[in-house]
Amino acid sequence: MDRAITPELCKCIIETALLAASAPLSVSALRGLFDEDPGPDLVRRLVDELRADWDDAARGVELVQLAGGWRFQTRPAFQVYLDRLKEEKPPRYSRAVMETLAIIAYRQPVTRGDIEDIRGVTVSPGVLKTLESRGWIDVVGHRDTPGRPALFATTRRFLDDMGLRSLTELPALTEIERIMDLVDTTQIQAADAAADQETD
Amino acid sequence: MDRAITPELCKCIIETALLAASAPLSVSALRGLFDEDPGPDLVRRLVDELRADWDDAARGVELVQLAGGWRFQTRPAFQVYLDRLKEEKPPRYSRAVMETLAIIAYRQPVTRGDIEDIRGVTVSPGVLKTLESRGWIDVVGHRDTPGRPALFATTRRFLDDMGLRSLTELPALTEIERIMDLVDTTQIQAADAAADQETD
Amino acid sequence: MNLPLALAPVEFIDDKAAIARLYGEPMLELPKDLYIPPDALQIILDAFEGPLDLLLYLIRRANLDVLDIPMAPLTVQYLQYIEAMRASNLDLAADYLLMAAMLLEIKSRMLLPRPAREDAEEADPRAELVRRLLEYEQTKLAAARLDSMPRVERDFEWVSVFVAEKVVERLPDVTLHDLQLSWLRIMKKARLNQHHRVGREQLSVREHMTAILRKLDGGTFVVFDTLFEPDLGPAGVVVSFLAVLELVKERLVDVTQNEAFAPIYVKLADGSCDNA
Repeated sequence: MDRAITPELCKCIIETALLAASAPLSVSALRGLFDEDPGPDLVRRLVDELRADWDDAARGVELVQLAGGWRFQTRPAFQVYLDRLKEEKPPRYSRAVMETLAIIAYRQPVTRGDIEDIRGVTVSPGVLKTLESRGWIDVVGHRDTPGRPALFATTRRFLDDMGLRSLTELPALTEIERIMDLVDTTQIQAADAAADQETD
Repeated sequence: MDRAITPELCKCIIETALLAASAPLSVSALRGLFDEDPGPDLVRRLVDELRADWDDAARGVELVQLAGGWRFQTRPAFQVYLDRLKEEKPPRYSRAVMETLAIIAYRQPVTRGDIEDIRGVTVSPGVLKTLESRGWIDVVGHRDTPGRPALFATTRRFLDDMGLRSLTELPALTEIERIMDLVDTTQIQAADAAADQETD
Repeated sequence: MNLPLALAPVEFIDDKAAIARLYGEPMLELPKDLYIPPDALQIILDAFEGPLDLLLYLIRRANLDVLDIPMAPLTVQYLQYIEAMRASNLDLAADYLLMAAMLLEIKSRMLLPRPAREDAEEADPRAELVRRLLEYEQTKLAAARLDSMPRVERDFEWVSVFVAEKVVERLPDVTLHDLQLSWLRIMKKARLNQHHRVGREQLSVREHMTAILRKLDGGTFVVFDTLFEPDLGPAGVVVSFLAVLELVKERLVDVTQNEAFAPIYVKLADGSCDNA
């Protein structure tokens, strides 16, 4: 039956699989739909066509590429309506949770000690548990120091849930980073000079 | 924003909600999407239009009405493709089942005793039951010998499933015997090894 | 004057509140008679993520340059907050006290006279604090941006339509090739054992034997002629006839004729159809 498959049917099958999937599907996973592999180029072309088709139809759902592959998701503009069907609101995370997540995302892999150093406060176990149970972080190893502390990193699920294809798509740490580079050199010297004046 | 909602947008919102929902949505639930209730008649009409739209587009997904409301679901014809996304390996019949099937196919009608004579081992009832429940063999009579053993033969269904019009299209025995010496024995050994791993 | 109670960490103080200027930047009035209701203090404490956050707030509120922190007024400010919190018997995290100690240490180091040349390379005592403050501020901003990014369940939903599955057991696929291999295996074994001679047989005769047995399935007498399908042509009829003979030979069917030229009837051998 598969033998006489047309690109049209092929596209229809891919669309169906993407609509039904409960996780993003990679191109290679999509190739596995068929008895006879249509090859990566055809699948990639058809997925691109699908994305364009759905965009053109101005639907409330779009096909997006994420770290784990392709997935259909609703457009944010429609959330106001969808929220009305929800019985409970999605969790809002505290600043402690979001800051811990940011540290892990940008500086991974990090230990709990690293996080505490940056935030200047102890990290409650609940914070890490919250992020772990959401599937956004996990332990990727242990640092070879006394106590062998666990090293945390973000997961692919984190990228998928944030609509990212890779960590490089995280918003850049621009301005402050630039200042930080200067801190070690000229600025510190300037500060030195200023400090000398202050100590009168 | 909701106030100036057009029926077109209304339909788009309903479609989005139905695609994102994890359970069937009733007409009254769909009315809850909107700040200002569009009323049951309009919602019902739009859902009907949506169903027709998706049917016309000949997609692999259809909008169906269930007791609990409306739900998008994949068409059964696409299950064969979606099944391939599942990780599980296709099941295989044990060597005993395959050899018994071959004997019945080529030597029918045969009794269990015949099969045992040819295979040189006793045939467990489970083996014949497997083939019977698959609808590939059945009892076509009884041999007039002590015990009146049942005579097994292959069914119409067997031919259909194997893509044969008649038993004469089975690879001929004489041909098999001729090629038997040609077939590199490694192939058989490989098949033997694979079959040995399976249980029946 | 009391501390402003409407504390928001990003809030900046306006110039009017400044009592002095340091390096051209406005300085805050230092609170004298400090009274803050305990519940308000709790709110203040909750509003900050820790000593770094509090320090950063004090610096930003006073519009001070992070890279050139006036240690003396900042330390005073910080200590006053801490004192107010301690006076209210609030459970103050050790992190806040640790930071107070650190600020005092930096301040005292900066007061020490420094030899002119030798320690030109010695770092500013504030350098580590500055680094930590900037790093924390960066983290704060990154967290805010991360939080503002569209996120599943809050800003969008996954689409995952129901998969209509017929609840069928997945059955093994068998190909003709599998069948052939199985047969080859049997024959190979048979050859090795030399127990059984697997002869060549006309397959179509066997097929017709099965077909005839099926026709007789009901157990009743069937007219002999109806067992033959003229459509099959002469060869087919002959094969069907051979099949009947074979069935008779194997005593699978009974053939009866009451008298010469009377219709011939065929019936499954007695009892054959019991379980069929």
